[in-house]
Parts: sequence; C-alpha cells; structure tokens
Amino acid sequence: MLVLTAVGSIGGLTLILGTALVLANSRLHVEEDPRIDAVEDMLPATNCGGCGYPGCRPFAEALVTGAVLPGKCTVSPETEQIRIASYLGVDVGAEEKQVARLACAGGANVSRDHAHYEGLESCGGSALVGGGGKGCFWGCLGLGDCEVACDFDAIEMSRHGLPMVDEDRCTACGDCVTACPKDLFSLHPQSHRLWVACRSQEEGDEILNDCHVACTACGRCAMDAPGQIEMRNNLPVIDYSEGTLTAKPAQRCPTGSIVWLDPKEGAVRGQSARKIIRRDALSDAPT
Amino acid sequence: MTLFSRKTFAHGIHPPGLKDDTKGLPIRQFPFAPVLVVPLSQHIGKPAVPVVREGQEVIRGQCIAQPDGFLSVAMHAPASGVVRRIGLTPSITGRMTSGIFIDPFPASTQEVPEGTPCDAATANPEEIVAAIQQAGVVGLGGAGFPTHAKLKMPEGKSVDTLLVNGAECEPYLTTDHRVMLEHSDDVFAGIPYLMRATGATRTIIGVEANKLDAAAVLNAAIPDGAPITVETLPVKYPQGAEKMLIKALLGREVPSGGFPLDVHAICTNVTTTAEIGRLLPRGLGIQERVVTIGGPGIKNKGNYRVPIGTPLRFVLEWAGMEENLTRVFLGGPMMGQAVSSLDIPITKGSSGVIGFTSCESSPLNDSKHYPCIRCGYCVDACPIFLNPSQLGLLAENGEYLRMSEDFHLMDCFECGCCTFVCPSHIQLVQHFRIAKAALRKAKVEAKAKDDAKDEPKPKDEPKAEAKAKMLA
Amino acid sequence: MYRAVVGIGLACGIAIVMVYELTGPIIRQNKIEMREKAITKVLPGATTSAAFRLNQSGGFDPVPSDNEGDDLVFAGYDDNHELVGLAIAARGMGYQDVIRLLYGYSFEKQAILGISVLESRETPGLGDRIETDPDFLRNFGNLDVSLTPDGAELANLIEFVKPGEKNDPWQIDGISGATVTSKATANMLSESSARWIPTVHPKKEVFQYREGVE
Amino acid sequence: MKRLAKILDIRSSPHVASGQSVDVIMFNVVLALLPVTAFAVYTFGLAAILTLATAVASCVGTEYALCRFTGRETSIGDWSSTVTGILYGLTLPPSLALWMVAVGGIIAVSLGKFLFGGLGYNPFNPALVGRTVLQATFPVAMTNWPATPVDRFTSVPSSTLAWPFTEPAYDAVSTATPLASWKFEQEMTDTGDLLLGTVSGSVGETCTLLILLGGLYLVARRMMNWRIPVAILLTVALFSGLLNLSNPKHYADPLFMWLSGGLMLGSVFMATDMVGCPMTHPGCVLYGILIGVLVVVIRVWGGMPEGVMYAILLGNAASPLIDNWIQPRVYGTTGNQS
Amino acid sequence: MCPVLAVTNTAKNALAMGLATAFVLIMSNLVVSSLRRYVPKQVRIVTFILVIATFVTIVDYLIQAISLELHKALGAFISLIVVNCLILGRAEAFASKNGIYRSLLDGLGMGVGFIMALLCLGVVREILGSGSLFGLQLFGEGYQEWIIMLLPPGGFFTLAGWLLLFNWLAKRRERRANSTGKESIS
Amino acid sequence: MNSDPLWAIFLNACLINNFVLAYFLGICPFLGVSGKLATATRMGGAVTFVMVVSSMSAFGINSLLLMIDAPYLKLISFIAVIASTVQLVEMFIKKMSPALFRALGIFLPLITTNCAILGLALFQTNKGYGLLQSFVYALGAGAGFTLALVLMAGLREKLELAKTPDIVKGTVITLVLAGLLSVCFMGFAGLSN
Repeated sequence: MLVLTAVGSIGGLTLILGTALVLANSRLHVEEDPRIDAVEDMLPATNCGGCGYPGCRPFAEALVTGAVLPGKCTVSPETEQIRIASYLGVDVGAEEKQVARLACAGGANVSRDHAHYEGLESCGGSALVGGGGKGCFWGCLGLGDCEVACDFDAIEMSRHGLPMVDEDRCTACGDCVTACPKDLFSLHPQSHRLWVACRSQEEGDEILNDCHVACTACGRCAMDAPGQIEMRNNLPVIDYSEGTLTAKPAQRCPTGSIVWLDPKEGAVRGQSARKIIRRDALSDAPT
Repeated sequence: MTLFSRKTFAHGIHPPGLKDDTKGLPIRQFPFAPVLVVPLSQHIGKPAVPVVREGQEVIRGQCIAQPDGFLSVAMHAPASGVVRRIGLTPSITGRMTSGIFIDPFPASTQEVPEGTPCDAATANPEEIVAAIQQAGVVGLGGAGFPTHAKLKMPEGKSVDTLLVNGAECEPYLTTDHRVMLEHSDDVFAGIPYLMRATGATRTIIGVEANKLDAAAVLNAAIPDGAPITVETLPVKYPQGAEKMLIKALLGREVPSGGFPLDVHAICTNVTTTAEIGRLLPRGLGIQERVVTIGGPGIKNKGNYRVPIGTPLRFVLEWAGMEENLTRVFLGGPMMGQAVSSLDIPITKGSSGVIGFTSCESSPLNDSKHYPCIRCGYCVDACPIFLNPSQLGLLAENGEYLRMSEDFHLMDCFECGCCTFVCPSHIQLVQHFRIAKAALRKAKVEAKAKDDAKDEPKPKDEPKAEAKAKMLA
Repeated sequence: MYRAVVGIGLACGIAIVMVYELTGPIIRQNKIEMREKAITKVLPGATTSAAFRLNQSGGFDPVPSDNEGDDLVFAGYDDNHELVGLAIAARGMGYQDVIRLLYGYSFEKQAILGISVLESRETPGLGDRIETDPDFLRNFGNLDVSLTPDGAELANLIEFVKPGEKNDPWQIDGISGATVTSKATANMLSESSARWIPTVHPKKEVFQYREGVE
Repeated sequence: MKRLAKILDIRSSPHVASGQSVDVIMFNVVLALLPVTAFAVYTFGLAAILTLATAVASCVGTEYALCRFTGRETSIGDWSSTVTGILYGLTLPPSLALWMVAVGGIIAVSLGKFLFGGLGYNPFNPALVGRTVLQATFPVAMTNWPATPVDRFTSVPSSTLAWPFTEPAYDAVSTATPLASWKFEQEMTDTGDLLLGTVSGSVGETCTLLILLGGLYLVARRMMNWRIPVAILLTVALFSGLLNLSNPKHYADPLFMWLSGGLMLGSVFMATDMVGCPMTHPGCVLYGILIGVLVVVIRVWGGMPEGVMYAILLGNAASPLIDNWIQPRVYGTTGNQS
Repeated sequence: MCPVLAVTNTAKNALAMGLATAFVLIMSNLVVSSLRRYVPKQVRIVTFILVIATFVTIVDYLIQAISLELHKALGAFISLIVVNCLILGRAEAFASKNGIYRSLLDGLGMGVGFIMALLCLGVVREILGSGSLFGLQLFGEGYQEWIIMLLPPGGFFTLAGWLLLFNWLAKRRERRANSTGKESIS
Repeated sequence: MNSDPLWAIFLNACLINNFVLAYFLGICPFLGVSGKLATATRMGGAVTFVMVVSSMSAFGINSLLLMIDAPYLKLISFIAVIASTVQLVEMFIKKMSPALFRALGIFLPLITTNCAILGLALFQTNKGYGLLQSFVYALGAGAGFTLALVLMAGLREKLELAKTPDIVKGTVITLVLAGLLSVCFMGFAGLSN
C-alpha cells in the first residue's frame, strides 16, 4: 500500500509537471542563436573594445551575423581566431598586428618644464592647467594616464617619465590613444619602422631650449627620402605606402626626432642625436 | 534702489573679499610693451582670420583680423606699429595658438581714429549685432563668449529683461567696481544698444552690497525715464554667474542645458556693457581692457587699462613683483586659470592678473589630502545643487559616463565652491574638468568614427561611451 | 522523455519508501525514548509513561505513545506503576522564536515539579539558561498551582518576579541578564497551567496505570 | 622667443580655500566630548578612566598597526580613531572587563572601519560597530551595571581587571538602568536624576546636559548637522508621546524617553557621524525620523530595553538608499536626479 | 554553500552536515552518471533534482534513526541540502558528462573538500563560541564564551575571515611569483 | 494548527528571523545580485513573488500528502513543484519582458535552487501554518529578503567607490557587511512580545 501511494503520487506528480514544462517550453520559447554563446566563449572576454564593439558579446553577435570577421579582435591569439572562423565557416580576415606608438621622445632627461604642476596625478588633469607646464606644449606630460588606461599592462612609464610600449603585449585596443590628452599615441602596423617621435609645430632652434630631441623642421629627412617624407606644419610626415623605407632619415636627423624602431635594438637614432641623450634628468634651471 | 535687498540664490559660499587693496584705486593707463601679441582666438568659436601681412604697418584700433563665421569676432590693433610676424604664441589654455605680433612705434601718439558710428536710437537690431561683432566685443567677465552671438534672437525666442552683471563676486577683482564708478555714463550708453538688439523692455543692474558706492553712483546716473533699476545683492559667491544672477534677480531658473533666453532674460557683464557704450558710438574696436593687477605677490597693485596683447612678463615687470612670487593667474582666485608661461598675452577675457607668493599657503596646497568623509559641505555649497562628493568619488573611479548621465556633471560650471569648502582638500573641480574633457573627447571620437564609416553603425556610440568609462 | 522522468520518479519513490520502512521503527523508538527522558526529567521518579489526548467532550483517551501534537498529555508512572504526575506541553514566543517546553504536574502536591525545554532558539549562553541555570530551575521544584476550592480555576496564577524577590510559592524568580526569556517561560507556564490544570486535575483516575500501555 | 626666468607653480582653480580641514573637525569633536568624558570620570571614578583609556588606546593602536601592516600612510593624525575610541568608551558599562574593552576597540576599528578602506568609506559608525558586536559577544558582561562604590577613585570593580579571556566575576550589588527598570518593572526614574546623570548606565550616556553642551558647541562651529539630532529627538517625542497619551501606564512619557539611555549621546554624537549619514538635508531629516521610529519601536516592543545603537546602525545601513532616493534637485531641472 | 552555514556553530554539527552533504553528493553523482545516457536533455535538471531529493530524504531518515538529538540540532537544514548549489552543480557539470568511476572520484573529492570547509567554520566557531571542540572543554572553568560566534553574524564573520586568509595567501604567492618573473622592458 | 497572529508571523519572518541574516538562506543570490540597487530591487520582487507562489503550492501539496498519509514524500514533491513553478515563471518572464530577463540574467534559474524558497516551504509546514498564515509568512520572508538585499545593494554601491583593500574586495566585504547587518537585525529580537 505504502509503495503504491508513493509510486502513484510521484509518478503522477512528475507526469503533470513534465507536461506543464514541455508545454511551456514550446509555447514560451524565446529564439536566440546558440552560436552567439559559443562564439562569446571563444573570445577573450576582456571587453576591451579594440574591435570597435562595446564588448565581447556584441562582437560575438556581429560575428554571427557576419557583419565582421574574427580577425578584428585584436586580443585573441590567432589560433582562437581560426577556431571561431572555422566554427562560423568564414575567413579569419586577419589584419597585420598593430601597436600603439608615442610621438614624443622628450623624457625628463632631454626636456624641461616651464612651470611646476601641482594637483591630481593625471595627464588629463595637468593638461587642463595651462597645458601642464611642460616647456614643449605638444610634449608628453609623463603622468601615466596611458599606463593606467592600458588593460594589458603593455605600457610602463620609464625612469624619465615617458611611456614605453611592450609591443608583444599591445593589442592595439586604442585605449591609450583616447587617454592621452596631448594625442601623442596612434596605432600603426608593426612593420612601420621609421617613426617621427615629435609633434612640435614650432620652427627653428628655439624649441631646443625646451626639448633637445624636438623637431626643428630642418627638413633634412624630407630631402633624404623624397616622395616618402614631406614637411607639413613644420613636421615631417611619412608616407608608408611609398616604397621601402630605410633608416637613413633617422641617422641624419640632428635631434633624433625621427627614429628607426629596430625589432631587436629598439629605437635607433643618428650619430649627432645620440650625444644628446643623457642618463639623468635635466635640472629645472634654463640654460 | 533698495538698499538691503534679500534677493539672492540658494547655496553658494562666502570667500573673503580681499578687494580693499585695489577698490579705491582709479583706473590708470598701462604703457605699451615692446611687442604686443594679439592671439587670433580670444573667444569661444573659430579664430579670426588675419587681414594684415607680416611687415605691414598698422594704426591703433585698425581691424587686423576679420571674424570667421558667426561665433567669431574681429581683432583690432592694440597699438600703432608694425606687424613683425604672424606665428604661434602660447595661450592660457596650454595650447599654442596663432597670434599677430606687433611692435608698437615708440614715438607714436597712439591716437585712435574714429570709425563709422552706430547709433542706438536708429540702428536696427541686425546692425547693432553686426557692429558689436565688428567691434570685437566678447564677454569681458572672463568667459570670452562673443557678445553679439548672445544678442541675436533665435526664431520664437523673446527677452523681457536685460540683466547687467555688476556682482563681481570673485575675491581681489575690482575692475567692474571701478568701471561702474568711473564710467557709469558708458554703462548707460551701452544699455540702449543691448535693449534695442534684444527687444528687452527693462534693465536691472545687479550690484553686490560690497560695492554700495558704485550702486549709488549708478543709481544717481540713471537717465530720466529709462526703464533701468539698480539692485544691491547680498555678498555671496558665485553671484556673478549668469544662472545665479538670473535666479537672484528674477527668481527664474535657466533650464539645465539651456540658455538665459529660455527664461526671457539676457545677461551681460557691466564692463562689457560699458565697452559697447564706449565703442559703438565712435565706431571703434576693442584695443585695451581694464585689468585688476593685484594679489600679495604684486608690488604696485591697481586697476589698469592694459593694451590687449601685452605679455604677462611685461605686466609683472612693470607692476613689480615680490621676490618669492610663485603663482600667477588670470582672473580671480576662484575660477582664474594658472599661468604656466609668462609669454602669454593679456586677452579680452583677462579681468585680473593675480600674483601669489610662496607665503600664501593655500590650504589646498600644503595640507594633507584626506578621503571624502561625506560631510556634505560641498552639497551645501554647490549653487547648481549637484552632489560634488558623489561626483568626486565617481571621478576617482573613472566612472565619467555615470557622472554625466546620473549626476548632471555637464551642469557644473566649475565655480569652485565645492573645492573651496572641502575639508578633505579634494580637487573636485579638477576631477570634473578631467571628466568633462574625457567625455568631450569620447564624443568627438565617436562622431569622427561615425562620419568615417560608410555604413552608419548604431554600435559606435556605445563603444565610445564604453571608452569614456574605461578612462581612469 | 516522459518515460525517463516517470521511471526515475518511480525509482525514487520506491527508494524513499524502502528507507522509510526500514528506519521508521527505529525513529519511532528514538522519539519515544527522547520523550521518556524529558518526562523523567520533569516528573522525578517516573520511569514509564503513557499518552492521552484531549477529546471533544473534555475527556482524555489513551493513544499510542508515538503520537504527536500539542493536545497531548503524558502520564508518568514509577517502578510500581504508581501515577507520579502528568507531563504537559507549553509553547510561547520567546526572545528569538517560539519556545516549546514540557512541565510536570503532580496531583498530590498540586505543584509543578520540573520543566524541560523541547525546542528553543534563544541566545546561547544567555536565553538558554532557562535550561541550565540552577537558580532558575529551583523555581520548579515545587511551584504552586493549586486550585480554588471549587476546582474551577487556579487559586494563584503563576507570576514572574525580579531575580531574588520570590516570596510566594507560585512566583517564578527571573534570571538576571536573561529577563525576557525567563519571563516568557513564566508566562507560557502561567497560561498553560491555567488552561490545563483545572481540566486534568479532576480526572486523575483516567490517568492511572493500565496494562498494555507503554 | 624669450624664455621664462623662473619656474611658476600651476594648479587647478580655485586657488583659495576655506581652511576647514578633516583633522580640525575631528579634533573639535574630541573637544566637544571632553565635558562628557570629564563627568564620566567624576561619576564612575577609576573604572571610567581605565575603560576610556583602554578604549582609546585600542582604537588608535589598531589603526596604527593596520596602517603599518598594510603599508599605508598612518592615519592617526586625522583624530578620527581617537573620536571613535572616546565614543566607543563612552557607550560601555563602567565595570566591563578591560580585555573586553580592548577586544571591542580592535573590532571597532578593524571591522568597522579599516576593512572598508578607512576613514570616509566605513558605512557604519565604527564605535557603534564595536559596541554592538561586543554586546552580541559578551551579552552578560555588557548588561551588568554595578552600583558605583563610594571609593570609586581608589578602587575598581572586581570585574574590570579580569584576566584576558576569562569570565569576569561581578560584584554582588547591581543596579538596573532607568530603561531596564522601566521596561521590566515599570519603575520610573526621577527626571532630575536623569538630567544630571546620577543614574546607572554606560560611562558617558548619563549626563544629558553635558552631552547637549558638546552638541551645541559643534553646531555653533558648524561641524555638525543639527537636523539629525533634532529630527531624532522630535520623532521620539512625537511617537512616544502618542503612545503615552494612549496608555500612560504602559508607555513611558517622552521626556523620560529623551533623557534615559543612550538617546542623547547617540543622536548628538553618533548619528551625526558624517560618514554614515545621508548627504542632503532632507535626507538627514528622513534618516533622523527613521532612527527615531526605530528607537521607540525597539525600546517599547523589542526584547531589549535599549535600542539606540541598533537604530543608528540600521539608519547607517539605510543611508545609501536614502542618498539614492533623495538627491538635491539640480538647478534648472524639474525632477530628482537619476 | 548557503544552507549549511547555519549549522556550523559546533564542530560536531559541521561534521555531521558535511558528511550528510558528502553522502548525497557522492550518491547523486553516481546515480546521475550511470543514468546520463537515458535522460534526455530537456528534463535533465528535473531528474537530477528528483535524484538528489531522494538521497536527501534518505539521509534525513538515517540521521533520525542514528540520533534524534543530532537531527534536532540540524533541524530543517538537512532537507535544505537539496538546494545546495554544489550538488546540482557537480551533477550537471561533471557527473552528467563523465563515467561512473570518475564521477565517484569527483564526488569524493568535492565531498571531502566540503567537509573540510565546514569543519574550518565549525571548529573556529565552537572554540571561540563555547570554548570547546567536539563538545570537549578546551579551557578551564573561567573561559568567557564569545557568544556572537554561535549566532548568525559569527557565521558570516568566520567565513569572511577564512576567505580573507585565503585571499591573502593567494596574493602573497602571486606577488612572489611576480617578483621573480618580471623582466624590464627597454 | 498554529495560532500565531498574522502580524507576528510577518514581523518574525521579515525582521527577527530574517531568512538571509538569521537563517543563512538565499545567500547565493544575496551575494550575487546585491551589487546594483536596481537589480537588487527587481530580484527582491522576483523572489517575493516566487516565494508566495511556491508557498501556496507547498501548502497545497502538504495538505494532499497529509491526506494520503505520506509525509516521507514531502521533500521530493516540494522540490519538484517549486522547481517547475520557478521554471514556468522564468519562461514567462523571458517571453514577456526580455529586458527584465536580461537584467536578472543567470540569477533566475538560481531562484530554483534558492534555499530560501524551499526553506520557506519547509518551515511553514513545520510550524503548521494555515493557508492565510503561510501566505503572510511568505510575504514576510520575501519582504525580509528584499529588505536585506536592497540594504546590501545600497551599501555595496557606496563601497564600490571606496578604497577597500584588494584582498577584501568582493565576497569578503559582502560577508562582513552581511554579518554587520545581521548584528543590526539582532536589535529586532523579541519584537513580537
């Protein structure tokens, strides 16, 4: 008897509930593409926004709809991208690895301040107070907003207050580009080796009082690489699409504001420029 | 004139006035510097376009740059001399801007030839607006907003009251005070232009109670039958802010994100009004302005009529500075901007040059910074009724988007009340400036991206916002 | 799909029933033992007990002793099958939650002989001193609940007094520091005794020992 | 271009400040507490001195040790841990074993404040956290009110010097606080005694007049929001007054409610702790009303005779919600924020 | 984790609760993994819950049979083992995808871990709260009990304390690993 | 049958023996969903609703079981009924308000395995509450849960901006807060006297 009640009631209960659930399942089901979840799982979940979407999930949605290709994700390793691509049956659409580069070489060892900034330790903050007090109005303020903004620990401030980018870690998410109040960062393909590390638009040697590695708009580089480098707003502009660039313009630059970024040796400057770089910081007193 | 009007706004603070050093000193003419630098962008809006060449000789008061578009004004030569070059000059914002470098002729009499006058009684509003733009008038209180742009009535808007702002609530500054005392006739000459251009039917001049002599002078000088009243207001900072003055005098609140026009009022600084009254009848342009040079770091304090473009170095050298001068700022100590380079020239917006020595230990400078203890002093001080404490905490955590969306960050006009009262010495205003700058930048980037894309994607804006959030 | 669910449901049902069948007797035994222990505690000298249920007409029917409920009273007998007294349950709101306790009533002494707490969530170390505090438990050595001459109601309701101020045998001394719980205990005893004692006292005969009852 | 001859300092505006400072405020709270403290020492003698000294020492010591341990800059200089220590000491029974006082002090600063990030981030009043946790930990010791001996300046209650972690022995003669004797025995205490503090109770909650004096000092120096104590006291008066009118025998009168227990100390010095209370004035009033209602509810219907500390802590817990609901109406907008 | 916290005020209760939970965990893992082929995906959760509930009922009766005292102390919380996220989680995440043997091992591992966790709580709470361990008096007569440890707040605080300790240890380990592995970027 | 007055049941379930703070029931959602105030409020509402629904169905099931004299099936049938009720509610919400579903996210299924729900059903039958009493008990428990959740969310939102030490952030600080709240709620003890 006991067994019968038990079996009967449990059986009945499960039957009723099962029916209800099955019915509800068919009536109330909400259609959602399961591939979105699958793709999201394969993404790095950093939500860095490097792909141009607000986060990994929206990117996954876009991937599934085919609006974008997996290669757009700047963070995930190639193997993962191939996995996603093969899962969705599309091309990887890989792009050449880009890295963030700083257009300033004026660390505390080669540049001076006009004024002494006090207040919040933030470039954004100091830039709003009379430009931050750096002698060169275009130069890096060195308070490390980019270092904070970088989610991948790819930026570290050097001894002399200049951000150094670890190209292996950099995912080209663009956070540092947004963070820099002086707009010194930009994203470039890794293969672009010749680099103008200055933004000063001043002409002539006067700027050298403030920064020893500033561009004086002498134009020698433009003469070295005609067609590839031209002077615009007192600054050399490199056209990377025109043929192969060599390290020559960098070697001739008298101040070292054009550098050759060697994969092994780092930033290579010309003979005359190399003398400028000092080991320790400049004193505040003007020369 | 009601002597002890209780008209005022809610909240606000009472910083020490510190005006006694200069308020009794009459306005004096400042000498010409060996080189004057007229920046082409002394106002909000597009820089003016130079109409002179390098090496060209100019006469004082001659128009040397023409406005570029509606939100731009003309520039006039501050002295007769020769244009040395047109090049980059540092500005108070910390960016290099283009400026016209003029070497004044040392022997010149520096007389100003009169131009085509504009008569308040006969000119139509459009003519007045154009004349004011040509005269290069911008808000001389410090904001630098082109005055003519305020006067241009958009479709469907109307103004009933013109408010002339004589509050001058910033400590140290006495320019408006002196102008009201010495040039009340100019003020009353300027008012008809503004009323005619806007269609306002009455004018109220608001003067704070620490300038009763000026109020008395103005009151006595009101032309017969003119619909002008002078009101004294209790001394309180930031009474001189447009929104606060409108609240104090009219009891109306300018809607968030809106303009005084939305509550049928228009507000101009008293010195701006006086300048209009001085320039327009003679067809002139601004070539100089009254500046209070003061503060503990300055030896010869006073109110001077300084030519536009005089480099600060010259100003300080001429006025004399104490040995231990360490800080100089343009404007008053509450909202004035610190000067990072003495090559910055005096512009139309510079109402004061205040110098502090190293002895002026501002508590913000030396004392310890404490965490926010949520005392609520800033909430009590904020004239806009924001919650600076919450905003500050959000800012420290980089939650800029929430600051603007949930806590009205963009309504903050950086009056500095919160930072002034903060017992923890938190740089609230600076936090807000950073946040605003980051948000503005994110917005611009989003827009640029939007424009660049062939097919507009709705995802782009959230992306930029997400970026703003990430900035810390 | 149905088959799987129903099948597993059936299997579960059977498993549960089997365990229930297996453990049922042991559990019943445990329960009886536990209650016997409590009854022995509140009725010193009692060794066996029997359960009675209050019926509609105000009488008492013997019921199997594994029954449960608040309307039960338990008669306790000593080794000679003499009726020692009745164990009656009381419940009431304590400091934190409901307190349930059992108290022993002696027909001869017309007094409460002891209490035992069945359930309480009182603060450990404080409220639970109603179980452990010797001074407090001494109240129940001989707590007077005698009836008025006509037997209709208690001559004196049980009263709660401040610690150390007990003067009359029907008063309960509180525990200092645990006033709320001790007061609640006194209150529920007072309430319960006022309800039960007049009912059970005249029916002493019903509760006498009978063969065949555990 | 000519270059600058000297380096200027630049910073963001405003360039002047009011001069108000956190350490100054906290120090003034200490000053305001001095009369109460002095009276406590006068009433309870050596026991009060020891209790207060231990409380302050444990709070300040814990703050110092934690700062050292975590490598933060020490924050003793802001006086806040001293305030916590004094307030905490004032809420303790004078006969409490000193080791318990120290335990509570450590809890107050570490659990009540430091875990949350230190000054400014503690959601609850640290002194009350210490007191309440101690109440739950040692309920017997915390509700023991011995009669004050005549030789109070030369001897201490035997329980005070109990060895750490041992149960203190209590003096035989104990008295009930006014609230307890009212709650459990319906005995009223004389109003004059309540005002002057000649009743039993925690170290610092007995003399109402001196507490008010300290509060007035802070209000005069604008270092305290007077709306909070006023709201609490008015709510308590109104609520208990209504109850009292409905049944004077069963419910105590408002004056008694005001003067007895920790209500004055709590509402003047603890509920007004800037960190834990709402930021806006209407918010503060609401917060005060909430506390007032809770005080009466717990005192009248709750299991314990005193409910001020629970009420204030619950008020603290609710203040983020209050802040969330009551934001100042921004100039030029019509509705609330967010 | 939820329902078991409430009964960890003594080491004995904690151990009993841990054992009961571990038993249910192991048994349900076993059954679920052996049934995994026959249960369709849609009704997986439902059947799992049924299985777990069965074992919990069984444990409930077993404890009643072993010691009514213990059952009283643990109260309704035994029944609440059903909704322990851990059990359903393991059934769903592990047992339904793995073979019987591996599931058994998994159940054992998780169960032992769970018992350890509960013991950690129970031991601390009992020592401080009652001055005893498994009912054994540890200190002399005069020990002052820390009542709060027996009350709900004590449970929260003890758990927080253990987590804090683990976090701290993990952090320290991480810092050590970092300090050696970091290389400077030139 | 239990004779506790309704107001006492409500107060008891809501304040004195708050499910979260005194019984440790529903800790998972309590820790998980108390980060944001808006979510917490909705979650509280959802839990209250589910509580009432499952309390009512548990009452029905219990009466049925008593009728056929099968108390041993109590647990298994409770859990089955509650689980399916919650799943139905979940599907319903997903259909009716995708936004709400998104906000509560993964926590809706969590309600199924929320011990507070099952605990409520078990306690209510243990205490022998009648239909109306059960209803009030469920309401009180839900209100208490919501109250604890909302208070917690407010505190956590505030603390989110605090300089809380790293090793304390997250679960630890939430547990400490829960402990402190639990201490605060001890003030309500004995209220129903």
